[in-house]
Amino acid sequence: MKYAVTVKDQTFTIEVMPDERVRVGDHTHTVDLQSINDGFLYSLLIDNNSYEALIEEQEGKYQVLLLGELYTVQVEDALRSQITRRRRARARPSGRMGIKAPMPGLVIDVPVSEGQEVFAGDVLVILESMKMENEVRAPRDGRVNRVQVGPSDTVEKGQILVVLE
Amino acid sequence: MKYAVTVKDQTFTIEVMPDERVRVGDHTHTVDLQSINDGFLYSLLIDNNSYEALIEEQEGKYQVLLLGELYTVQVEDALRSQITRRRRARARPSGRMGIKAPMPGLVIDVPVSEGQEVFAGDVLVILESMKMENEVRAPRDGRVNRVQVGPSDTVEKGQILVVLE
Amino acid sequence: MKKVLVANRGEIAVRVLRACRELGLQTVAVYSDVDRNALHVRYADEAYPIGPASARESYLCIDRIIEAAELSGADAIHPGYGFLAEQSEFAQACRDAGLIFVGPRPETLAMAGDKAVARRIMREVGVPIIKGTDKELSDEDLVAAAHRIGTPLKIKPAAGGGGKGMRTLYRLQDLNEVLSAARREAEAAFGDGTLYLEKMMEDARHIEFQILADHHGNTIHLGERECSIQRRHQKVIEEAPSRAITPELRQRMGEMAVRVAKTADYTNAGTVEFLLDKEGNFYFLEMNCRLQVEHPITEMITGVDIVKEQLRVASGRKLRYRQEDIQQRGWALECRILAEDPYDDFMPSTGRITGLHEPTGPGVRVDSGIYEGFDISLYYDSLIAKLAVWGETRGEALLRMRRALEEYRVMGVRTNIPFHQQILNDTRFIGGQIDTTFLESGFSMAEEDNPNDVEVAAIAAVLLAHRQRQRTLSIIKPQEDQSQSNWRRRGRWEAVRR
Amino acid sequence: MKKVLVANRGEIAVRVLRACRELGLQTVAVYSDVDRNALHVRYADEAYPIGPASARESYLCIDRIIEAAELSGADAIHPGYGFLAEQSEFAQACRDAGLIFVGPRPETLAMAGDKAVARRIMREVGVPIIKGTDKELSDEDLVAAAHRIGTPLKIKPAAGGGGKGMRTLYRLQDLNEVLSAARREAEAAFGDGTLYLEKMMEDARHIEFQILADHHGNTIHLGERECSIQRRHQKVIEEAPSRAITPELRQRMGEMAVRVAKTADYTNAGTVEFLLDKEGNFYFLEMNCRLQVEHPITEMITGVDIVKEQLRVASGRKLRYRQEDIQQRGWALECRILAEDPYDDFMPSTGRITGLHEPTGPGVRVDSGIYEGFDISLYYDSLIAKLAVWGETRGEALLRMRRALEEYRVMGVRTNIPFHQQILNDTRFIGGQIDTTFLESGFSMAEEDNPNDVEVAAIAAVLLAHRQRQRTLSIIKPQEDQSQSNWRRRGRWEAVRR
Repeated sequence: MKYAVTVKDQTFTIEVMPDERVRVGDHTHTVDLQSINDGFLYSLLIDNNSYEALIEEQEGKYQVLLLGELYTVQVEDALRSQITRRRRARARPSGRMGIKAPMPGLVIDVPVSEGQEVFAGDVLVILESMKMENEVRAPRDGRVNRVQVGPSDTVEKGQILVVLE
Repeated sequence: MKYAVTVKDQTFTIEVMPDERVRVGDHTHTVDLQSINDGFLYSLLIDNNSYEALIEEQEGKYQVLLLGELYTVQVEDALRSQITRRRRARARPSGRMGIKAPMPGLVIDVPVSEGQEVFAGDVLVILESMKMENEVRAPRDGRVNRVQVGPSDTVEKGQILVVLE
Repeated sequence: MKKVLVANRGEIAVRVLRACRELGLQTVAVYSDVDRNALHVRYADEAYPIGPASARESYLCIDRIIEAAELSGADAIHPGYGFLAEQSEFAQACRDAGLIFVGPRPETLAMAGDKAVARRIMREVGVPIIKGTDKELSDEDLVAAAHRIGTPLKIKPAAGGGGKGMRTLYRLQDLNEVLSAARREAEAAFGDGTLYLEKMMEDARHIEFQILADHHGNTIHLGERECSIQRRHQKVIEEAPSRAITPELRQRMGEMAVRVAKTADYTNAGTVEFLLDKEGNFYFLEMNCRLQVEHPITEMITGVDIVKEQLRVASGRKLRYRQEDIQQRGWALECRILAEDPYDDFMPSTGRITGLHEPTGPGVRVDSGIYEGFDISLYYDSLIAKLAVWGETRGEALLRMRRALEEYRVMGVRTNIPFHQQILNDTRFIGGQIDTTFLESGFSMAEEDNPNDVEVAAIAAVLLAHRQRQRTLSIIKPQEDQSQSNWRRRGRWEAVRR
Repeated sequence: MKKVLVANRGEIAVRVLRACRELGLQTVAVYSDVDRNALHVRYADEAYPIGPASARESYLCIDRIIEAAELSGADAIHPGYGFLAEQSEFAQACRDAGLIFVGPRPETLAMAGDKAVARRIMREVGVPIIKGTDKELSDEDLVAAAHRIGTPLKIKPAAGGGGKGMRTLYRLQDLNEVLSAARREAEAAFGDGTLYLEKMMEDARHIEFQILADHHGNTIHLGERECSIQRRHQKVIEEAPSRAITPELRQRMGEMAVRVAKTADYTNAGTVEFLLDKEGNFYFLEMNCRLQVEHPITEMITGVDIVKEQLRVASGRKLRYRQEDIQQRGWALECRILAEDPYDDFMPSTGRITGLHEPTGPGVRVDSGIYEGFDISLYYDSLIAKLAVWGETRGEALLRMRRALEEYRVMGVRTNIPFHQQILNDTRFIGGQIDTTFLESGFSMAEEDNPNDVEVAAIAAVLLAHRQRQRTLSIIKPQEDQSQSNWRRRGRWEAVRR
């Protein structure tokens, strides 16, 4: 089974072979990946080198925390990867944009109102979480289309707070 | 719901009431039992006193490890408990007795053979576990009816090694 | 003193409970609704609910805490740090209720607690201070003062501590916005929006001295801590001793710290914070009238259990140490472990701890408020644990800290452990060339990667992806569905149990 | 020295790996088939499989370990304790392969390793020894010697250490049975069935001195450890210093320990064991030519990292300390945490660790070889962790140990933690009135219970039973079945993955 594996701007072609081996480019390695305690923690031996990694899957990508560094790894079937890439190129951001809560928290203030013009960097919402205030700012210029939260609301991470257009 | 609860030679009648309270004798207590991490560990508040207990169920009894002491607790429906007690009184040990492995281990030696007369305290089997030798001895006088293991067998805890008659 | 109520939560509540237990004192915890299963409730002899999750309605409620103390028959209250620790009203309420407050007198808290007033008083007795304001001022007066002092300057809450609510101002035109944000945050965190200004010193180190004082006029210091590694005015890594402090300077600064404490008529444990410039001049910043987050590193190099000494002193005993008994040995470092994502702009991270493996072994101390299965909520501070190490030398301590950080595994929430690892690999940090701007000037999460590690990460991900795909294709599809519905059912069961 | 292979497993392998890492040395683990996921494999930079679970076919296989060292390019081997640590053949094999053996020379091991021979040599240089035999004897000669020495007496394996394979003989008529059992166990544990006899001293304390020696003729001691709390000749609790040792006696015994080491031409870390009688007379027992299980308590009171010093000395460096540099500070205690059931005659307990919460906080050190999810197998020693504490005084250390034991939670296997808790509550132990018969004479797991605790246990059990019954009656019946079959399915999946 061959995969196209992308980490940052590097892409590897990795073949997973049936007998606990992988081929990366011209090199073949003996590998052994063991789950520790059925969690996100894995012990990985590659040719007798011992590594430990926390691996989480998020939106189809793998977040690999290894030796204090976080790698975002995308794994695709080697054949399909080209098609996917083409499809992705077609997708474009629309004019309307939902501003999401970057963390769970309590809304302290929403210093904008619907219809208001805002500029990139303007504060849209002030969220309190873990006793710290955090300002959610406009990522680009635009107009506030909808304000979906108000002071003292509790919001989840990823919840849409304000819609810009 | 009333229960007859036996710890060592003491029996309590405990009523579990629907509103997080229990009545023990004449006293009513507010209680709150919370499982910690879905394991055997429980946090228990009794009238604001905080306890932590490891509770394991074994053969219908509860092993409660509390403040460094192990309590074996038997819980019975208060009505049924009398019947059970009567029934238990009727049960008697039969003449034949299976000697069980007190722990998992490797059989090092079985210094008795079938048909042999043994006395209480005689060594029946020598088991090695965690690098220590452990002697399994006859709990009473008798004759070896069957030897079910031999040297270098691996045995599980509770497995019958030798049958006495 | 027989029974102590700990008016706090998290790692510091656990720290204080441990000290009480080791002194044979009975312990009482208080908890908000979301903290029923928190470690401090589990470790205490008794536990009393004091309200909903919001700290304003629980851990900041003086009445409820005093009530819990009375219900339990506690005769003393230890406030930990944060929450009510430095509120003179709380110390006064304890006194009124006949309870020992494990901390300074209410009068001391009232004086030292207003950092602006404290600046004035210290200046008057000859303690050097930084240019700034030293009394409560209206926004208008603050604006005028800011123009007089000039940028860059620091805007600080008078009632603050722990770096909360501090802001740095580089451009005077941002002043109004920054003032109102700082006031709001100070109000939220300390219930007091008073602010003061201080000229920002560049290239300076944050050096603080640990003080112990009894009710018999004895005041000593336990040497310094270096806390220059700060992010958004929050200390991130602390060490003791400091590379910048010679024995001669230690003696001078220590004497000044003792003078500050005596001027404030200080009792119990406290900390005097200074800024130290490159020329060896030092300036009083503020007095922290409580146990400090980073007290463990002082304990590790002096052998003094500061929390136990707090309890002894509060019960009226004399200090067990004279100044000359305090001997430093070796070097200690502390990393604050925070539930925040260093790869996503240090956003707070909440959720259930699904896996936890804390480092242990020689020279390692963990003060933790969490356990596997505990839920990190958004209601409280993101500090979930403190990792401290001791070594014979700074070099040994650094290497040991790296080793311990490598062993640390927290699953379920993101932590700043990788951030610590990168700081500990920074050559300036290793060389001890640090000041309070260290993290803001020229330090960032590494972009450069070891090519071998990139390949390892790729192999790890591909093996997991391959395994998941195999599972989906064959046997395991039904299993996964099952386990999900199982979760849902467990959720329902939890709801029923409550 | 750049890369070190650790020829061991469990907590001691982890301990050595940590020291290597803190010195910047690369590390190599070796593992048997059941140890693929063990902590030492996870913590090492490299890991090599060396055979099946049985130690005889893996951790005791000199060839396989040397081969792993060669494959990995390691230039040194640290043997830990147990397994091959004191086998001169192994040290010789390392030397032949051009590898540094982190321990004494093979010649020293050959001499000191035969405890009977060592007794004779030490007697000859004026070291006091206990009446007994001092060379290899046939069973016949041993029987004759036993009659000459008289009971009670100890039967010890000449190649032994750590109390393994020792027996006490009270009646001469049991001699044959005990001899053959002791020989078999010695053979199994050390690959050598040679035995020797020693008159048993009653009311004596087990006192041992930690030695460090370099290749430049420098030999020092780090003071004593008191290891009198033993069960079946296995140390259970150790402390340092000993209440029985005055500074004057410490100096005399320390000098004698250094003489023993010098007589044996000793290098690296080692321990000289003595028995100390009530009159202050002491007798050489044996020399342990390796890192000792209980080395952490010496590290805690002296600040010396013994394992790092072992590695430095082995690489040819001079000792970093002179005798006068060694200063003791405070008191340390260690409890050995064993996977055995104190409520079932200390039967070994095996299985998966389903939950683990290790104590932390001030003055607490845990050296652990386990983690949540790890399987404790029957193949190796039952020592799963060591809990050590430090206090300014013995009293503080005792109270801290109690506190730490209360916090310790191990689920899935039974441990001897309750046994430790009861020893720490024993008034004789608290008073320091201990000797090597402490656990055998008059100490037993408590039968008396606090009536309140009995009621709490009853309430805990009834609440759980009630909850289970409610669940069975209503919603949860299908859930339970589900979760069981889920487990079974997971078992199958595990099988597929391999």
